[in-house]
Amino acid sequence: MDLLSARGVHVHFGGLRALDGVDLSVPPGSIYGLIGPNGAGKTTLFNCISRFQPYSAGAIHYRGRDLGALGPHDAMGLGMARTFQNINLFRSRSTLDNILIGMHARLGNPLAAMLSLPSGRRREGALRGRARQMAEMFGLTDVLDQQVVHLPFGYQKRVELARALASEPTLLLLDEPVAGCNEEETRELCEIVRAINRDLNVTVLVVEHDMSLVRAICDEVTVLDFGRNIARGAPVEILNHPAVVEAYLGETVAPHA
Amino acid sequence: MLAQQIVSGLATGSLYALTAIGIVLIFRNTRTINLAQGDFSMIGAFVALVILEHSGGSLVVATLVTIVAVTALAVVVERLIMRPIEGSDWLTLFTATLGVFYILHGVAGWIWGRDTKSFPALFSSAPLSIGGTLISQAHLFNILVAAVVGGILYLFFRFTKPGIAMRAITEDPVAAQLMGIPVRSIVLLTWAVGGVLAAISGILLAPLVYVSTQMMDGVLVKGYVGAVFGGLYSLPGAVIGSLIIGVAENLAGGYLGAQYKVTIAFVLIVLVLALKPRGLFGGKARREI
Amino acid sequence: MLSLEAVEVGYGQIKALKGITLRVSDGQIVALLGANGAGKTTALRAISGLLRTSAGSISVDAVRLDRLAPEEIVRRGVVQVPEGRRVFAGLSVLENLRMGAYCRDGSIADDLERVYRYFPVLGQRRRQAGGSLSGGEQQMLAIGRALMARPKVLLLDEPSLGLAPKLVAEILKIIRTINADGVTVLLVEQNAYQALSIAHYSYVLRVGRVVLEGTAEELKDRNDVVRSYLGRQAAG
Amino acid sequence: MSERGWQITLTFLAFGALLALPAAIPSFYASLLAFMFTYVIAAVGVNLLTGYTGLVTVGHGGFFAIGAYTTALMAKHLGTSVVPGLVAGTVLAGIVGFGLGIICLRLGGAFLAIATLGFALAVGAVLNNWSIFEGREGIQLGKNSVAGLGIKDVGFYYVGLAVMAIVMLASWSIIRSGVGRAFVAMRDSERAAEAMGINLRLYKTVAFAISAAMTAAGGVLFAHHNRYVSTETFGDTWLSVDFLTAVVVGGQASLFGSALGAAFVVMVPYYLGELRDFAYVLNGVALIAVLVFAPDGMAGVLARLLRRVLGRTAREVAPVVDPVSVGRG
Repeated sequence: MDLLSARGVHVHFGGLRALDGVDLSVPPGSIYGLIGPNGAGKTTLFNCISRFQPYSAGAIHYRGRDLGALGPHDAMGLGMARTFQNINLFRSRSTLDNILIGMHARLGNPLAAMLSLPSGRRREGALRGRARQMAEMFGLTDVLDQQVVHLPFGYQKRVELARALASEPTLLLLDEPVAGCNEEETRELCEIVRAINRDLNVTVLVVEHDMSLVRAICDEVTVLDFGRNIARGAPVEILNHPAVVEAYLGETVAPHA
Repeated sequence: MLAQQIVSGLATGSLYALTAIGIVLIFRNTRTINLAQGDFSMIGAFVALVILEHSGGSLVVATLVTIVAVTALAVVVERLIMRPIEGSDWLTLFTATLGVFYILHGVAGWIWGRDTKSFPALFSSAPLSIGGTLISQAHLFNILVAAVVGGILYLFFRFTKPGIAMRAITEDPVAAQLMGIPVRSIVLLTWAVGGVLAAISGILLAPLVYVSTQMMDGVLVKGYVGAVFGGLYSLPGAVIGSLIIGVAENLAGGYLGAQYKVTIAFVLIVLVLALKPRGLFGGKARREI
Repeated sequence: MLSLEAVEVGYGQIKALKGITLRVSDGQIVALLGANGAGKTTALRAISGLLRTSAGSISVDAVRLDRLAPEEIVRRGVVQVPEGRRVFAGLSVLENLRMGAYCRDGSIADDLERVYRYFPVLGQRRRQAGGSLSGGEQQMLAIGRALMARPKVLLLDEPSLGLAPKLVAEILKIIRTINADGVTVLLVEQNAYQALSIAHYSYVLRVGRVVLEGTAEELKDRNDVVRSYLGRQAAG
Repeated sequence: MSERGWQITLTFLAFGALLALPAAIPSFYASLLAFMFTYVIAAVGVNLLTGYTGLVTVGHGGFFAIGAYTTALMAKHLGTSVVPGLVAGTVLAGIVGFGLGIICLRLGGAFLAIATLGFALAVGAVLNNWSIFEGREGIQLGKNSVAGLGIKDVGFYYVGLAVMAIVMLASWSIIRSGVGRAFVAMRDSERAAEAMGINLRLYKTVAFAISAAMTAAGGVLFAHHNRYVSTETFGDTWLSVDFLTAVVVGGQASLFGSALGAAFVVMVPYYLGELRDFAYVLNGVALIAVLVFAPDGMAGVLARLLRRVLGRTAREVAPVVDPVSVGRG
């Protein structure tokens, strides 16, 4: 069974149909790509899945559960975690704090935490230990106590990934993870995403327009254009699919016709 | 009785509207909640009083001098304090106007003292009877002046180049820049218009509430409530909101008792914000504030 | 002539332009192509003075633009039609057009007439609010508004975005007419083939650098263009 | 010693000094300091909401008043003193704060500021017009006592110090916990906070309630300190404005800053006495100066000074060299 499935999802902004009956199914254990040109609706669908965007028709199921009525903060509790398009860290906080906030779902009794009761302190200790492990995994140990806003770009990217994975999700949603990255950073990120998928057994859904990333890591992709599905398949097939090429580069018109 | 309550409510409301319009104008072009808008009026009232009493000037002279003085004050505040921090987050801008609020309160108290002063009544207290309803001349005059000011503003925003540019900046400051509109100068002009409005409302309020450093504290909040009706954005919304507060206040005071008079503003603000957080007349979606 | 010499622009730690050089000769249509995030919009924003450059120079007819305020740049005849059209939704069509002529004194009647000639629909709807127009009409209004400033160089940012194919063709045709009437055009497009169909010369950006340039004929059949968009090996 | 170590040491030293202080100064000054503590407590409450959670309030004078009038009415009608007043005042304000938080949930930024300003105005109006609150006449409170024992200036100083210590300790504990992290997360980015599983509605209302309760505790002490409440003090929005000023001038998101800021807004007018208007001007100038020159407030300035004294630069750790982004400039 699919880990995540969307059927006939519609979203309208005023008269504009951002999503016009989109389907998606992500098998467990895969790295799945959601691609399409600017304005295709991929970010809208992504936001529907992570519950930041309501939809007017259709259904999205995660592990067989209907997400329709849930809020963004519920998604994390179900085992989903996401990153943001242009890095959205808690800028005034340290690396460690960012990762700890990522573990919010495991906070336990908030009252015990707030009042520093013994049970709260024990749990806080455990969370901190785990956060340090996460930091080590992502090579962030040296910058644990630094305010994230002062960190170099590549570090910030990794803090965001570490923060998302801190909740130990089954599904990781990546929104244009290589936006702003150069080719070397893109390669590095590909490595990290593959390691996350393989070693931590996390299913990954990645929204991307950079095809080199998609080709390098995705097992399967779905292509959207004008809010509809236009193709689905393995990356290599998709990139040669005429409808996809046309969606990206426009119709072939004879020059100076 | 009811008609009288409503008319005097409209008169008060139209004074709130002058403040509300000033708040909305400045907010929608600079994202600044101007806490000093009331103080501009307060300073204006003192200036007018000085001219009238000590310099023996006429009302017309006093009005003109006041308008010039308060407009200059608003321009100075923009250039010296607000411009260096333009583009900051709204809390910084807001807190800066809080600073101006303190400074103007302090300076006014320093120069003119803390006692309330009476302002010569502009009209005799004998009410006029219109269709059997007794209406005070001052109330009528206030409504009239507010209506004229509103009309002039309407024409300004509708037909003059700087007026349309102000609206364009509200809609989309970046597109306005790309069209070659000098955004900074227009923002300065916005503050100046805010100053003119404050001067007029100061002179109109002075005979009603006595002149003191605290004279505008209550009015300012009513101005905010009016502005919120228009989502801090729509001028007609702000005017209608201000009139609603004026009338509601008067009716509550008249029929329910004086203690309800001030509370009604809070009830209205809560209702509007809780039901339509973007204002009753705010309408369409806008960029985040 | 508009020229950019080794222009660099950064947003915080991200360098969006890493030294691009391009030239737009008088009377030409030059297309700036590239996938999303390549730096096309950044280049236009830098030309219009919305973004500060950290290195390099931007000039038009040997006058430096890169330290001028946006309104000064408009006065020197470089006017942008921004991405997403950004018409003033609450202003009428006529008011929108008047704002386009903001930095000019004197009569605008002739200019209005010219815009209505290019876009007759704007003349019919001059009293309507800009926000009530359809997407295609808004694009026409955005172009017409920029023309009111009597530009020497018109910068167009993704004029085809979100428009139906038929409208795209119409807009491109008008751009060609405007160019034929003597306005130099720098056209930013994601829709590569369509832009190439009207451009005299093109540059392709990838991650903040110019990776390819040439005439439309030179670029049209090269796999490099496709590759810079899809990241596909030239062999496929 | 680490910077944190220094912070803790200095905090203990400061409290130690405050404990010993009454022995060294006339009781009159002890009383003045106790008065300042009430403002510090209120400012800590405001800072929790505005500084840490990013919800700007211009209405906390209303909660201060709720605390003060709760204890005043209890004293008048039930003959109670400080401690029962503290319990009742904070609980009541917490409930009202929770309610106001719910009303204001959908409001952000400027709209929230106006709504809270309206709240302060409404509280003032109710106090002015409902006869049980006695308007400008005011309500007298009897002699202060704790557990049946009468206390005078110095005794009250210790009561104030104790309450201030408790409120600060509680704030510290909250801020350091996952709940405090959630507050700051909401301030830094609501979207990202939601994506981390933080329930915005719950945490915002809770922040409102806790903050209101803390500020009310200051109000309770204020009433007992003056042994008199009237709308002369509570009838307008000045208290609310003063608290916000204290937080901004002292330093947002800093407990020490709340103390400094409160000291500023209390002591400057006090020492200027007759020149009260000059104090207003100073407040205004301080606000603008902080915005322009030191956005992290007096606490931030002092922290930088401290670091300089300790001979360290702002960044203790060697600068990070990012292998990936070298050459990005």
